[in-house]
Amino acid sequence: MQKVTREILLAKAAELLAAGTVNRVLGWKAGEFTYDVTPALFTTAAELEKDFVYGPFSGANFSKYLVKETRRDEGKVLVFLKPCDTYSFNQLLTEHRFDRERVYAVGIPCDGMADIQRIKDQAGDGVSGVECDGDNLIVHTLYDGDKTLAMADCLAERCVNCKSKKHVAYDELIGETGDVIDSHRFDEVEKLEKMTEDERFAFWQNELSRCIRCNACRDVCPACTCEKCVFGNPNSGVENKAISDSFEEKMFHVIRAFHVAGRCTDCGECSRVCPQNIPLHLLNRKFIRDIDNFYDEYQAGAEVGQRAPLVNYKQEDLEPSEAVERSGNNA
Amino acid sequence: MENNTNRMKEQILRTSGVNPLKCMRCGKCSGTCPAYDEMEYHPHEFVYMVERGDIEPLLKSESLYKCLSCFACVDRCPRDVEPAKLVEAVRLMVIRQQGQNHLKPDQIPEMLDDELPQQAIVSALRKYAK
Amino acid sequence: MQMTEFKPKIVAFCCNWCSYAGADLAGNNRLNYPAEVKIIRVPCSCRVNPMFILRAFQRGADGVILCGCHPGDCHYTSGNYYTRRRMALLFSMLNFLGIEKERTRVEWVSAAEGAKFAATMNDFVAQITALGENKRLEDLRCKK
Amino acid sequence: MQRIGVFVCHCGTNIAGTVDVKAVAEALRYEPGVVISTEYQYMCSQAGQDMIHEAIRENNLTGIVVCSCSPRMHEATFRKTAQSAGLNPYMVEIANIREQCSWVHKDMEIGTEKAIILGRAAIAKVNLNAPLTPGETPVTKRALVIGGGIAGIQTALDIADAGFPVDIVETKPTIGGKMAQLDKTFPTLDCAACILTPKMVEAAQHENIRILSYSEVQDIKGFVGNFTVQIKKKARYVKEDICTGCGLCTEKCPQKKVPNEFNLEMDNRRAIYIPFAQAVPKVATIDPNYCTMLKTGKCGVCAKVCTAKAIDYTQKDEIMEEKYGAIVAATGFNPISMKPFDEYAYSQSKDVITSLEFERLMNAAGPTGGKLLRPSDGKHPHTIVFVQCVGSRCSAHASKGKEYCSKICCMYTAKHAMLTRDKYPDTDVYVFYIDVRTPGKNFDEFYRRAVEEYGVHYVKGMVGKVSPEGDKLMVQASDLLADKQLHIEADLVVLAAAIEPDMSARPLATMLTASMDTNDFFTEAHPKLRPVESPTAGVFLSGACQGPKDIPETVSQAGAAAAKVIGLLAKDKLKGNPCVAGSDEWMCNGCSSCERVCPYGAITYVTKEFRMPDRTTALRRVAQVNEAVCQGCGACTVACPSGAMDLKGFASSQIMAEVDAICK
Repeated sequence: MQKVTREILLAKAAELLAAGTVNRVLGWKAGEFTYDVTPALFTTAAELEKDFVYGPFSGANFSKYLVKETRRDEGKVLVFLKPCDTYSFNQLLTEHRFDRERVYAVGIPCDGMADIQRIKDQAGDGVSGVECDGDNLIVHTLYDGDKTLAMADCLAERCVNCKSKKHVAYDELIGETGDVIDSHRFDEVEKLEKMTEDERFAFWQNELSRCIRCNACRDVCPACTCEKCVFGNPNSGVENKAISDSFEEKMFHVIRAFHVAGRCTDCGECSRVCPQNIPLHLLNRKFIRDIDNFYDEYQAGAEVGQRAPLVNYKQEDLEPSEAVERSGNNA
Repeated sequence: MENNTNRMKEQILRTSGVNPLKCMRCGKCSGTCPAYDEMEYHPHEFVYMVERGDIEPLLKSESLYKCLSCFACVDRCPRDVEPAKLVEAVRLMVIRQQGQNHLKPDQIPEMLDDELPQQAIVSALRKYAK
Repeated sequence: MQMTEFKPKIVAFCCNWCSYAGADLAGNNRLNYPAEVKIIRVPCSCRVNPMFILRAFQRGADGVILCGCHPGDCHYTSGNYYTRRRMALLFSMLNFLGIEKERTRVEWVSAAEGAKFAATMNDFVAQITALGENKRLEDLRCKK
Repeated sequence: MQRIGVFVCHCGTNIAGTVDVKAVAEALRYEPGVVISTEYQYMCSQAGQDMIHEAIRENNLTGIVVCSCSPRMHEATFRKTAQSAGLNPYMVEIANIREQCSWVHKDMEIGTEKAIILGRAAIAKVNLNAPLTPGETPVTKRALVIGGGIAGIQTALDIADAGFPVDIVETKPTIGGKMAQLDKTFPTLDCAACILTPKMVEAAQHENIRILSYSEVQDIKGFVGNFTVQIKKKARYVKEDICTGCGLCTEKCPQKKVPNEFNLEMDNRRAIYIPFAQAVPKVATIDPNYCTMLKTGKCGVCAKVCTAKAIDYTQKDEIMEEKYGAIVAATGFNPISMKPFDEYAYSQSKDVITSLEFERLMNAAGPTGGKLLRPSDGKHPHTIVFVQCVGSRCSAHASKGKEYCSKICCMYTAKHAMLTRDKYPDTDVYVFYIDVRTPGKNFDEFYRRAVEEYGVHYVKGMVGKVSPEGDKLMVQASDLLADKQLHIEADLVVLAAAIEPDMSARPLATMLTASMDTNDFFTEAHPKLRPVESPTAGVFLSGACQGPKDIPETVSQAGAAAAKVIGLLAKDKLKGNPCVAGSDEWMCNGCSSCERVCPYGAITYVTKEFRMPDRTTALRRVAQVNEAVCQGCGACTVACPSGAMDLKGFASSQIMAEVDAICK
């Protein structure tokens, strides 16, 4: 399989800019540290040459940026989409959130992105730089010199449990597309389900109590593209912008998960950006697993125009009274 | 006495699974019955008498043994009452009260005659050879 | 020492066409059920947003029950089918977070089922009373 | 801030017996927004309403809470009271302290406490109420009647006479329905054709009635006052406006072996046919299943003999779309199939017939020219056995038949027996009955005449078995009063078959979103008080599609349905329910979630230009609610992730205020 490199992407972007196919490019740009890569917009080849990066930390899902980006300008915007991003891309199209005509999507293969926390866990503090070397990562540290780690040991959780290497949407593909993977992404959910009610409560109490309500999960989520979020709307009756009680942590996360239930593609961005490392994706996966269990198997974003499970029904659907038992939750 | 009647009625209803209150007294069972003329109490009367708790006369009546258990009344009853099952239940009650004195299968051949319908033999086996 | 008896707070959302009428019928027939149950009328069970349910728990409710027309009988033809999916998923999620599954319930009560309404409420209140106070979804600021 | 008045009703002792109403009024006085709180014996009485009226005026109230019986009972009353005092009727909230408090609790203290909480919740809601004005929709002043039997004809005539245009859609080539097949009608014995055909002609000639015969309703969209209906006009291969109905083609057509459904297939017709002499419209129809020309392209006799040049073999089904304000279902009934009733030998012997077949045998225009002759050998029957309740009054658990009483059989069987004895006094006529049910004007007298004057043998009992033997039918039956089993040698057996709704009723109900019972009869909006209306607004019921009915009842129900339709069409505008959904365009994502759950198709999308907070302009797709179509269920409000969609009168903030008040 062809390895995607910065050069290949730069060449493609430059070519499309030059041809006038697009007039701007959504890409990655280095932040303060090499591992803190941020999304950025480029309009010229020179800008690209200067700041564009692509590496083990280019994990950001650009689909959501298209909502605002396609409204800005008449021309087309170039976006690079990893397989998981294409699901979000389709889901947003299903919800009419952006104009497909204003996007040029280039699908890129992905072998998984690195999680800086996992690197730090292995290399210790003071990571000053990370370089990719084949299947290994060379980690520069301030105190300990360089360390070599296997990329496989540094993959983000969402990449370890990658659900699909298949691009479900693109205008053009670099390299080849892969297959939907029979992943183990529900193992963690299942483990929680098998706990007792009390253990689960303790688990989530511990996790959610760390929430600082920075709203990063919401802001990055490609399903959370509301023009105005209910939690930021003084008229919604549930507005709360800072957490002052344990209830509100739950309220916020349950409602957020419910609002994206059936729409969440399981891209894992919420957990990636959480500064408190709360495994928020488990809430979404629980909904996905319940939907698959209760109704028909459903993958949001697999196709444009799908009818989401929560705006659908069957006459023989299960009763709410049977839900807990069927969901596999231990009482 | 009253109690005894009630008990018998209950037992018949339980063994037969029949609810005589469903009967609308149309008489189709009796209109349908091939053994009608042989019987003292006819199918519709069976239903009515059980409903009233009038069990004693039924227990004594020869009609019990005239029913061929052909189930025509069961098939045709518009109200799904199933009179033949009631007859069967009354018959069973008599048999139970009699104790262990019913016929043995090898006693039957000598009692047969050519006129006897096949169906009667089969139902006789069912009735007597438990 | 005598403990004060625990009186749960129960919020019952009832759809206008079936369950609210069923509750009225329970009244017409003088079928008693505990006064802990307070009914909120909504046009259809599908009007009930999960936020309302969480809000009730936040404000101190110990149990929330949602009543609607039987599936297939919705006045709006399909409202309760959506309710059924929403609540199935919500209840499963709340339980996943360790909230007692007994605190939430959906019952289908028709306008003719006054007796069922009263029986359901008696049963639900008994269930919540046995379960005790809602501690896991409480907002301390809202407690007196 | 609202200025709220609270009015606590004693309802005699109904409330005051278990709730300390004075304490409730006192407690609620200090709730936010409340400026006056009082109680009274009967708030719904004129005096009580006057009190509310005065209070609104004197205190400049902007909202009121009535603590009383269920809003299902008197919400409308108090809304009117508020309106009369100049207050918007939707500024009224009811706290249900009777059905849901005083009647279900016994203890005064507990009842009072709960009543206060319920009152508090209602006050919390009123604080957030906003005046609402019902939207108005225009009414299409035109009615559609589905079914052209006596029910449909009568309804159409009554509506048309009131000056509104009506279309009758009839699936058969002619209107007339079952009544056109009848010979005489009970209890007066006037001939069915003599009273029906003038009505058919009247309908055909009425300037306000259009008859769409040989047509079917394919699709219905819309809502009360504004239905859009697709009607399929089936190709009859004859130009309706040119055909003179001379009938020459029906005599010359070489295809003579087509079972004649009008005579219940007891004789044959041609492939081109007019169902009966008085058919309306009197136009020939080609039966494509039998026409040689249409099947093989070889024949064309009818086209040759038609002087009017009305035959058109190339005709195609035509779909037309029409708009209506009201729809009347008049789809009628059919006798059930006798095939499962094997004990009566219906499939084995031609001489076992149904009562409708008997009607045709007695009818002068029928297959025997009105002579009562056996279908098998054309001989005159001397002994006739009538069996009542065949397939009616069966247990729900029985393998066949219907649970209900078909209602009309007792009377028509008496009629048949009487007519037979009248025409052929040498005939022995037996009627086997379970009960004779004759509630109706002059009905029992009629039945008694059959017995006393015409010597019909009525036997209380049921036929158990009919077996053909030679050219006779051996009837075995019970005579319950004589406690005998009867064996009758009959020449003809007539079965009073149960009736069932026409097959077209269920798909029609689905299109209309009207409800049906388990037997496929249309359900009325209220079994006693609204018997000719369907629960679906704008849909009305006429005739046997609502339940078994005889002609007098059908005609009176047809008139009643027409009166309801006229009442609707007489309005220029319909006031809608103002408690409808509304979307905040600024928050709407245009994601279509609401559209997908809306059962009424009330939500559409427009793309609009918006000035965004960052001072750019952007085109955004946003939802819009058609308030006339929205019924206010609220499904969309929960489907909407951003909370842009809300429901007037039941806003999220209002419901949460109630929740808060209750949990306080």
